[in-house]
Amino acid sequence: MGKNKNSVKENAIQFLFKYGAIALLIFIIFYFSTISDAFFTYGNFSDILRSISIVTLLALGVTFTLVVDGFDLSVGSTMSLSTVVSASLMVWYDMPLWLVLILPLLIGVFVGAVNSFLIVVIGIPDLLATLSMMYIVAGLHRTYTEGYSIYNNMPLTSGGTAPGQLSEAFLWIGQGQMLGLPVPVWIMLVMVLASYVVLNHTRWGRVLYMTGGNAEAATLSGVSVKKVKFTAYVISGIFASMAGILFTARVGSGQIDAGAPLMMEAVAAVFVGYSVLGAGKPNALGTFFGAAVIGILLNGLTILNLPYYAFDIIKGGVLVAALAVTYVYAKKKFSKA
Amino acid sequence: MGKNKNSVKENAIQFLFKYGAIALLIFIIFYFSTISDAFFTYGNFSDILRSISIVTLLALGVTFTLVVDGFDLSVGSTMSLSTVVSASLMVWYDMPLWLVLILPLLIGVFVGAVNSFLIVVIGIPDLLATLSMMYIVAGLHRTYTEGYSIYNNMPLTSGGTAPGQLSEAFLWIGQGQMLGLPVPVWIMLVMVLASYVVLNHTRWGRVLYMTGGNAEAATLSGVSVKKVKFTAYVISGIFASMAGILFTARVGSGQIDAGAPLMMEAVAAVFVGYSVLGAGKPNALGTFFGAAVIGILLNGLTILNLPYYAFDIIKGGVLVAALAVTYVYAKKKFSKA
Amino acid sequence: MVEPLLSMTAIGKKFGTVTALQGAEFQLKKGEVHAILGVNGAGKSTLIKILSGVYQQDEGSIYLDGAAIRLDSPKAAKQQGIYCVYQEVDTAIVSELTVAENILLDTFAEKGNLFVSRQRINEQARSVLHELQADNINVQQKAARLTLAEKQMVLIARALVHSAKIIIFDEPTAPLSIHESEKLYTVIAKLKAQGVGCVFISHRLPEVFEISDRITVMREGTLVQTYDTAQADQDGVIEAMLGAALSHELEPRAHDIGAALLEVSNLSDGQKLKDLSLTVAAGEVVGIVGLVGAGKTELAKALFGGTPLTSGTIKLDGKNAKIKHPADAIKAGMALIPEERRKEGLFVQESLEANASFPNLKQFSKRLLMDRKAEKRYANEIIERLRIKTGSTETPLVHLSGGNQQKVAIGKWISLNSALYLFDEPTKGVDIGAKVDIFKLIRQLAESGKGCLYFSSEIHEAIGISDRILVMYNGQIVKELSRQEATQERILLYASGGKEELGEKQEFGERKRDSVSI
Amino acid sequence: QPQGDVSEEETSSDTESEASDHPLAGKEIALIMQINLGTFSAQYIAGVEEQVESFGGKATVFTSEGDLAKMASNLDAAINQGVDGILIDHGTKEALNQGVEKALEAGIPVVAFDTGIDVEGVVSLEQGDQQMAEMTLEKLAEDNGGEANIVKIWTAGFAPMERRQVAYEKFMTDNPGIQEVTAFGSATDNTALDTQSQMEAVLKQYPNEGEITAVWASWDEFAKGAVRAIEQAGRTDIKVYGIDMSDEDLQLMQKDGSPWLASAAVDPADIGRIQVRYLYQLLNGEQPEEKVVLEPVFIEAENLPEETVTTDELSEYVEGWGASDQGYTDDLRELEGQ
Ligand SMILES: Nc1ncnc2c1ncn2[C@@H]1O[C@H](COP(=O)(O)OP(=O)(O)OP(=O)(O)O)[C@@H](O)[C@H]1O
Ligand SMILES: Nc1ncnc2c1ncn2[C@@H]1O[C@H](COP(=O)(O)OP(=O)(O)OP(=O)(O)O)[C@@H](O)[C@H]1O
Ligand SMILES: [Mg+2]
Ligand SMILES: [Mg+2]
Repeated sequence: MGKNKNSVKENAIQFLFKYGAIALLIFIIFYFSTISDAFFTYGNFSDILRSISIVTLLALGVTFTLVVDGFDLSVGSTMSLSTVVSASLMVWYDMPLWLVLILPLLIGVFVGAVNSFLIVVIGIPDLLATLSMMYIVAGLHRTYTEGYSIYNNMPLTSGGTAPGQLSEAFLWIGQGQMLGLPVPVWIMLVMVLASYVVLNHTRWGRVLYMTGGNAEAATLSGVSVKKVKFTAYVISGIFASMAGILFTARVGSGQIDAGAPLMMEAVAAVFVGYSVLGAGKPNALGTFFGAAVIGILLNGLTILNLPYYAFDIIKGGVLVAALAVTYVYAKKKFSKA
Repeated sequence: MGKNKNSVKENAIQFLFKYGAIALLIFIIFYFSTISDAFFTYGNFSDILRSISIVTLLALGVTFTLVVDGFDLSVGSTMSLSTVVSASLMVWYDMPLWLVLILPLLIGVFVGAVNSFLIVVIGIPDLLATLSMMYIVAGLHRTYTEGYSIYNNMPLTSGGTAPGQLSEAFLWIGQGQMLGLPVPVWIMLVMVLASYVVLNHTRWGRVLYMTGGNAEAATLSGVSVKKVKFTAYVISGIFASMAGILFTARVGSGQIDAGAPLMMEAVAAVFVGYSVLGAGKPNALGTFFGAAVIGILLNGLTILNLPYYAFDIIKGGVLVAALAVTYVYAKKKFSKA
Repeated sequence: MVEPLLSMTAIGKKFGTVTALQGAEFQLKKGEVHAILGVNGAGKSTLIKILSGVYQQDEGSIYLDGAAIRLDSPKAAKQQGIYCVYQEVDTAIVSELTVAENILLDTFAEKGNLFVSRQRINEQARSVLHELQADNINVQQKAARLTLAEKQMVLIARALVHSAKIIIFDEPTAPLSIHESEKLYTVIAKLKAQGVGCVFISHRLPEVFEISDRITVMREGTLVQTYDTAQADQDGVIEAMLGAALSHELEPRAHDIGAALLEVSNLSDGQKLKDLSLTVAAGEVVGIVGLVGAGKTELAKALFGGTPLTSGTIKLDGKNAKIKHPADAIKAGMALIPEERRKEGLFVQESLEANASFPNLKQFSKRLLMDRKAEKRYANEIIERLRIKTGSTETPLVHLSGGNQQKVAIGKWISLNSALYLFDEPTKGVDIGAKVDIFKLIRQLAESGKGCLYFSSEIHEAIGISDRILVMYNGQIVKELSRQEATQERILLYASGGKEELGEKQEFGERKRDSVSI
Repeated sequence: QPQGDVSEEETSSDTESEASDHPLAGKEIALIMQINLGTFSAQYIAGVEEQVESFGGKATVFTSEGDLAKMASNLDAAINQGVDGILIDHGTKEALNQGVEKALEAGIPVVAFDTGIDVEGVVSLEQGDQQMAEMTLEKLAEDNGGEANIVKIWTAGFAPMERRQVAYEKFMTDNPGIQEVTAFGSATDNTALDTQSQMEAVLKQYPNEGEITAVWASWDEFAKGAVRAIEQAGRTDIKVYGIDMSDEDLQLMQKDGSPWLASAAVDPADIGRIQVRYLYQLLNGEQPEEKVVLEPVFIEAENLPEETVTTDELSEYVEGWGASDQGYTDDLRELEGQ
């Protein structure tokens, strides 16, 4: 059909698209390994995994909202709020562990619900609604602690010291080991796997992708688009809260504004993940992969002793490369249609 | 036609939409005036205007990209780059004023051009392309200064002190007065007016809005959408550079990362501006108005002695309110279609 | 008589101030194919959207098997066994999902197994497509890669997956070729045999008469009459649809045709279009006719610089024109009224003024500044000239009806005084009154010496308006017919890939396609 | 926070305004800050507020989120509001000189902390940055007998950092036995966590005992990250020496087996209190010296008690902590007594 010349080029692009990201990762790992013996070790990789665990959770939430064709910019603030709330529950109020874990998650649910109210009921576009919520939640979390970070036995503004401290059991979540891997890594892996299964292998996942792909068609097929969007934002809120809890446990205190800088990184991870295995759309494994690429790169660059200020260039470069592959491919793919 | 009951309600909404934002502003001003004598003074208002001048310039750039249905997240980084470049040209290289003003603007043009290359030629969606550029440009500007801020006669990493300093003429741009108003305020007002005239009263403005409204129809009406998008991003880059220059002149040194916190604020200003005078779309006067509302609110809230950590809640709240009015109205308006 | 399977009584529905349905009635028996006919906007789609739960009726009731039912969501309708193939293909296809997932889309929203087995759904999808004799569609590819016709087959397959009581087909054959349509007819026959009630909407009268058992004609949102197909005659049905006997014939052209204006030779775009040559003279209306997917839109866009060419030359007024972008085409004196007006032709959120002045902004600005008064003046001029119904020149176009929108899409080019007009399906989705207005306008343009290219798949309309007809099939011009030679049958034959000798034989074959359908 | 201080503040200021007719009572003080994050800032603000209240005044905090232009605007806004006195925390002289001059013209006294303002009539406070660096580095050398491989965590771009760097360079030339293995550091939005990740990578790079003897962190945010990385890597051979001390840091230092051995710092609350005192001296028409260097305190982990203490109680164990009465004059003591 006279397209043999084209098809070689097309196949190359297709290959690049499907395996390019993975090839890149292998190349990076190989390169750093030749530079430093310390790089390709079990210990270093478990550290890298641990260092990306928080961002990955956040990014999974963003993934869910992107799947339904939304966008959650408020995850960073939500994570900050959950960070200080979980710490304060222990430090200020000496609450039992189960409450310390449940309450922040409920807050995540609440933020997600408000987000979807603004989007679904009021009709504010996703980006703008969650941008506003980003401000509001950030303000709330600072107001809640009056600008303080929260740590064991901190002095209270009302005088006296706080009664509680972060319990060992709680800290184990962020700092412990289990079966040879850090606990946060287990949490991350379980969540990635769960998200993957839900998104790719269950009916719910199809409903989510369907809603994101064509909301009208989903409605006609009997899907309640409002409910689906609501669910996605709530899931995003829950993931952000989990990230916040993990952050508190990892750092051992309730740092203020912990989530803000992680938001963009999470978004970057999701977008890098678009190009994994030719998905071309938000997907859980890709998100994990994106976070890993960025984490490995940063780790390797530190080992290389590259100045920290150059990191952002690399991060941006990887993002552009991943996006370029994805969208050049998408253009090829659909121009024929 | 049996719609008299509805139409009262509808008219109320229409009124709210058209004049709600302005009524809100008047109310806020009135309220703060009753609280403090210091508020409603010429000095205070000229200060407020000066304090919003940089954000407004940035926001005007974002406005142009939103008009063509794009989005520029890289303005903050571009502003940071222009800040350090303009300072370094004077401090490190002792260059004449005209070069100090021209070179950063050229950099703005360049960043805008790269943005539009990624968007128009490669086909990466605006948000993602400019997000990547945000990282890259941020990294570049830090690498350029090796992480240092730039100030008069700073010590150089290569040993010795820098030869130059920020000239008086340059500082006048940011700190001088003219005809009873600070120079940055004049610059801002001129730029707002120019943007308003271009967007609302010229052929070009029409082309920009129509391209944003329906790129496909614009193409088939003989518009080169690529060129239009290119122009919008270049304009955005130029505005960001101007903001950077203004920042340097105002602050008297080339601070690192100056633009990052302003980006979200600029975006917020633009979105609040959507609802001004019933525009329902990005517009120059609205952007100015949005920046002013936020500036006045923050100024007034400090007078009220509201805790600093609560400001973000107010900012987010105003944003939600403005957006809600805009989009509830939009729903009403177009639901009949 | 047995009680009907479905009965809808006194259905009323308003959209804002528009009354879509008023006292509409409809009945369906088990195992019958019941066609609904009516002009554009008669309320057919609205009626069946109420039946499938997309809209809720303002008044009236629906009985299924004698019991009153409420259908307040598509889901509720599906639970009752009512499935629908919607008219607008793209609203129902999720292009990011695979074909198999699209076919089984409805099942995902139902309760049932939580886990989805890719293998199982692929198998299910394959077997349904087999039933439709569409085995060539690969169920694992993304739906985005399908042609329009294939997408339509997928949507039909979606409705067949379930054991339905009622299946509604809303203009399912519009994007299908005759061959594919026939596959659908056999499937409908099978469903009928299984006792499924089928509702069939179409603008193609012959097929309606061929496959339906009963015909319900609607007009202005209400029932006109229900016929037994066997007893009905076409002219009667048409008269019932229109409310008057059809007299759409235009006066024959009276003015002279001038010199060649557009000469296209050997044009290809590397994809659909292959080696096309054609000419248009000043004052001439040339119809380009072909079935959906023949490549008419591509040709129009290619001529207008919307898509790049791989070979071929375009001469305008005897001079070689280099057209790389629509801007070049406009400069060279062309104007395109695109097929999808809302998507490609208009800025629906903007005012009529802004739309009307846009292609020719220079004329409406003094130096750089816009001249609002001139814009308004011009807007009023085209409102008058094209008889556009609108409140003011400042209303956003979304508030205008489709026909009026289409007039604006044409009117916006008039200020340019172009030499050559390309009309791509200008009557699509337009009611009959507006249609006549548009035809008159095209005639006027031709009389004043403009050249017109009229792309359409509505063969009878093309015959009515054109001086000469070119038939397209699969990206090529396969036949040129003069006005005198052109008949529906001949055009249809060439348009569906038939050859001359074969055509002569079949001309008076069993299927009569001589009626005019609107 | 539990029993949040909002209500408390209201009641206390209410009683204040009724109670006193001292000429220095009821002053409105503006605190203009560049960055406002973390416990150090919060403690500093608390110190300012406490001292201002005890003088019968009211403090307003203007925050700038690190944005110098906003800081300059805030300074202008404070002047416009006609406050009685202005405190400045960080910022640069280039950005603030103009506003400070305007304030002085308007007769509003200004006291600056770590700003480098050189306008006549302004009292400038400065931590003894060089001294703090020297204290910790000397302790480091002493603990290791003058031989050590150290990691430096430092970043450019802040005046105090650069003063600390001066001392560091001098120390390195004076102590040839001390080798810098590697240096890194970045002030990000999430400094402690980023430092932690980077430190983990460094530890991976130098996995053997002895390759790194100690970490010198030029800022407590760096120290926090380094300490956590070292603890979680289970490395007991590496010690941390830091500068600055917030309450939170103190908790980390007191932990069993904490690698954080020593820090030099000025009590953040003290800085706030002292700054306020100098402002009131100016308000009172006194002429204090224009450059005030705050005496740093050296804190060693070994001096800390078994049970955890907070910075409030630190004065009991560390000499000179929280007890500074720098800046007091008789008039001020009298005012405070009211
Ligand atoms: N969502 C809607 N909002 C407003 N008006 C509508 C809406 N849907 C349909 N209408 C109007 O209702 C009337 C009936 O439309 P409907 O789509 O049912 O016509 P139809 O008979 O299916 O026409 P066609 O042959 O073009 O498909 C038209 O006047 C149309 O403009
Ligand atoms: N091979 C194809 N793949 C996907 N979509 C197609 C294909 N061919 C046609 N279409 C779609 O069908 C529509 C009409 O196609 P095309 O322009 O080829 O035909 P046409 O002769 O103009 O038909 P008509 O104007 O009657 O719809 C277009 O919207 C196009 O996107
Ligand atoms: Mg219809
Ligand atoms: Mg077409």
